[in-house]
Amino acid sequence: MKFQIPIGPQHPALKEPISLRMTVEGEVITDADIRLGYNHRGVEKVAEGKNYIQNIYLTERICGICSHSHSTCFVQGVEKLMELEPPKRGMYIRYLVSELERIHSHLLWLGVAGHEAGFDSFFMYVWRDREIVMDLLEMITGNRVHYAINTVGGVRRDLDEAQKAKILEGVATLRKRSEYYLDLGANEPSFVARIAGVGLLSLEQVISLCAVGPTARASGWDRDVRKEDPYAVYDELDFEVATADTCDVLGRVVVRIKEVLEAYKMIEQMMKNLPDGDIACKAPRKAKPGEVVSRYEAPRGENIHYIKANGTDKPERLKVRAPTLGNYPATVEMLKNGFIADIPLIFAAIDPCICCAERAVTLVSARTGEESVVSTAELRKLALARTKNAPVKRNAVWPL
Amino acid sequence: MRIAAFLPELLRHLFKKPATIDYPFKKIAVPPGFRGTPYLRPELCIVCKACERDCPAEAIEISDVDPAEKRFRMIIHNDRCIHCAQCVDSCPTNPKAMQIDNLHEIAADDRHKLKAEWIYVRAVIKPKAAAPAAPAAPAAEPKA
Amino acid sequence: MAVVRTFLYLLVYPGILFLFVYSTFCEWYDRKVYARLQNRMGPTHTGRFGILQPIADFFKLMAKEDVVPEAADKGLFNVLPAISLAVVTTAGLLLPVWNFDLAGPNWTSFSGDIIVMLYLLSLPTLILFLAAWSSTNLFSTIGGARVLTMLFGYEVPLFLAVLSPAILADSWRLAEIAAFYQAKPLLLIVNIVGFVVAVIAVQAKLERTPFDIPHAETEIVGGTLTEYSGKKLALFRLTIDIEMVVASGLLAAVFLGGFPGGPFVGLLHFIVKTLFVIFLLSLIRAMTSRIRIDQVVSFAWKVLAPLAVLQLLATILLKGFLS
Amino acid sequence: MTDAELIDKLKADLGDRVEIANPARRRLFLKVAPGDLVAVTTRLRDAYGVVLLSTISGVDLGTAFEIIYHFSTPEHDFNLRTEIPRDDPRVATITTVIPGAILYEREVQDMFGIVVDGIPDGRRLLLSDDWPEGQHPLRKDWTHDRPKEVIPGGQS
Repeated sequence: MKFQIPIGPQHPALKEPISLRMTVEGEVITDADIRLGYNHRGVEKVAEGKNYIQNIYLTERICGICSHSHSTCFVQGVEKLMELEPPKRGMYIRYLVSELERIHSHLLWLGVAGHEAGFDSFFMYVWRDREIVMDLLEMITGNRVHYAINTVGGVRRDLDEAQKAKILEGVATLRKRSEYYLDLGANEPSFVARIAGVGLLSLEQVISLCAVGPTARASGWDRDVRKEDPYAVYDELDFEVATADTCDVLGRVVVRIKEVLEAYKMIEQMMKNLPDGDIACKAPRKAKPGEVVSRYEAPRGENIHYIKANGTDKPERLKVRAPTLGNYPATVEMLKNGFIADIPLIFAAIDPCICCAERAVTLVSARTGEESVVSTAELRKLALARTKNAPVKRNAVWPL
Repeated sequence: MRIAAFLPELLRHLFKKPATIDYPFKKIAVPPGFRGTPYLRPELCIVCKACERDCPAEAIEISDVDPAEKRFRMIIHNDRCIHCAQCVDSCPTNPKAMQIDNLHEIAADDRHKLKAEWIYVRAVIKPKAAAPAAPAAPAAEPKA
Repeated sequence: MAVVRTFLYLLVYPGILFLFVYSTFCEWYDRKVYARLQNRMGPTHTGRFGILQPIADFFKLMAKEDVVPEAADKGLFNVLPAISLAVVTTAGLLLPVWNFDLAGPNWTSFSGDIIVMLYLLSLPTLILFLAAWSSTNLFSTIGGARVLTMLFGYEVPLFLAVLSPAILADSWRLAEIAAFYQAKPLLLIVNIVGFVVAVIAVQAKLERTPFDIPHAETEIVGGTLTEYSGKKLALFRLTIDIEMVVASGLLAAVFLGGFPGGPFVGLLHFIVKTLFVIFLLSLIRAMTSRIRIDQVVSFAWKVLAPLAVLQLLATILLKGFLS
Repeated sequence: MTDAELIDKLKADLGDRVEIANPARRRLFLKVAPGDLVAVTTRLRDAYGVVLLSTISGVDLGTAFEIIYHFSTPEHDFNLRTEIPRDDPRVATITTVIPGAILYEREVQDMFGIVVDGIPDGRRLLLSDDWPEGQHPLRKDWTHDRPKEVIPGGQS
């Protein structure tokens, strides 16, 4: 029997709206299609009407999980446009937050992968330990999700000795736990049965479909912006690019845990070599006309911001590419010939951040801007009227 | 692969204290420096509008009430506020007129109830010698 | 008088009321154990330690709007929850806690009641399939197909595992099997493999992780129960709770030496032993991740079924040796 | 290979089909005519290992659209730029060379109303189904006025 099943726009496996349309025969997927556009906020258009300071916070809100990555990518570009030389201590703190964010993002993903596989205990334990890094971030920056620590020319908050000690202590605990999860993830039979050999993506496919980040690295494509284009502090740090060659979801789990372990190493180095001095330099409000391409290795892969300045305090054009968008074509390939049961795992394995990928289109107009309270009865009436006008469409086709 | 690889970890935690807390009844303190809700100290505000200009969410609104008396009104739209504290950074006075506290449980059933409003007379910048503690003008009480 | 007694038997103890209270307690216990294994708190607020939470959930669902999809087979869709509840409650009556009188077989304890019990415990699965199929939802349909596929996997190992102690005891009556093992407790050790197989099969029957494939929420939304809401969903959930109690009662009767000691001590035995079995079920649930449907079937036939056959062989050999 | 060496090599190889700028270390901006786009991309892929397309940016210059293809190799970032007239915005697809470009080309189609010739799957990517035809949000002449906030009860 051949039929199409819709995954999304609203589905328990998806934390954000996206639509995956699967054509399945029995339990096997024969074709997959992805449809975006449920989460558009028009960030690129809005950015053209805001000044550089405001845009830091705007870009931060492109993503909730890797918020620091977008704002750092933007700020890096703006600093180049303004020809600023931010002080070293500020840079260390900025990229310290980057690495902490990478840890938090990967642990979050690890928990979600467990949850998608129905391994809820794993999910609970990983997320419990993720609290440690969340608390560290809250302590350093003043908030748990949107850190708002970047400013043009440096960072906004300094670190003191007590905080440094706490970071090192937290990292030591987390390292122990991460090693345990690496061991567990590779040894619990029911979990391994679910993730090994699932969602295969060969190296040739990675290259032709331009996949990025851990998805690509799990297929042996060892590219990492931090290594190949070492921005700011990364050329002073000693780390390795984590790769795996199993090309499946298991490989992606292993790559992410290895990256987390590398991040602990980097944080310890940064804490040891934290220079003294200022944390920020004074920045002008306007940037000279010019253009810059800023790249940043976010937890999910390469972020790229293209900023064009026109001499005012607002950018002429800000183009944002979030890594998830780059992984969608690869996802479609991975889904083909999989089982229905593998959909959430394969899709989750790219660590999709849907609102990241869809940042950039329309301003959702709130029609009149007026708010009114509708009673339940009225709502029901409206819903009934709506159903009557649009009778049940059998075998409805996807409107595309 | 090991059968029941997770078992020791699970049993170890069976009688341990839970990691979660009973939230609305027990709370954990936020760390110092937490960015909560912004508020104004009207006795210090010189109405330079730097905060209004830099606010990414357009949550600060300053308008004239009575130009002759130099009376102004500031509304902080907490329903729009994104708690970035850029207004505090942008504020040029010393001590800062814009402040942020660590209140974070500010939910309300109507977003219009979240607006905070101050009507005040513009402060006059005093020479550096004068102590900043003395309020520059009689301040109006916050109405919100 | 007999009529009143029968009614009390059906409605109060051990009928619907007792099973309702005890099964909600078991759900609370399961949730609490599961939460504590995960270092969480579990339900805390409704009643002391949240003990009334499942009852509160039940009544909340009863009060919710009940939606019947337009394309569904309405008759079947509406009546199935009640039938499944009736079936498992009937199965509950057959447990040898309240029919411990060995000498007097009656309508709730007769030779062959173990077979009836197993049959009654298979029915909810079929009803779940029918419910899924009658709701015509795509996700339900996939869930229904999965329910049946899984049924073929675990049913045979369960039957083999549960029947081998009966063969050793040389009886098809639960009370007599229990009495046999109470007399010779050492023989329980022989059935340990069967017990393990049966616990895993019951886990699959109750559709709990790692066998929660028919309603795997991250794959097929609500699976079999996607379209159910309100009262019908409440009844289905109650069914699953009672099924858990009855199935663990069955395992306790067959593998853990039954419930000796008359009405009160026997009940105590029942509670302790079922809670033990439920603890094992919770542990399995916390320990594993959901596996795929093809993996379930191959696991059932490649691991569970051979183990069950091994158990059967061992039992038969032992029986020949003993006699 | 340093930037200068690479530029010399590219100049010798591609001749005057490209204008090369090098505003920062590792960053190369190559400007080509729209007609040469596919040929240059193919050449870059085959001879220089330029396979990772990061994204495609469009910029509305007022009289023309500028399309920038951001590629990267482990040593260099190639930004291939082409300009097409605003009144007839057509550009050839590069999905024949880089299959992963498909989503970015669809995005450019949505946002700027640029027609990508030969795109294998030209459906809308980001705009909603009921979005009116001919409206392209990232064009500079497309503006959106936010409705003023109205508070029930009248006070503001």
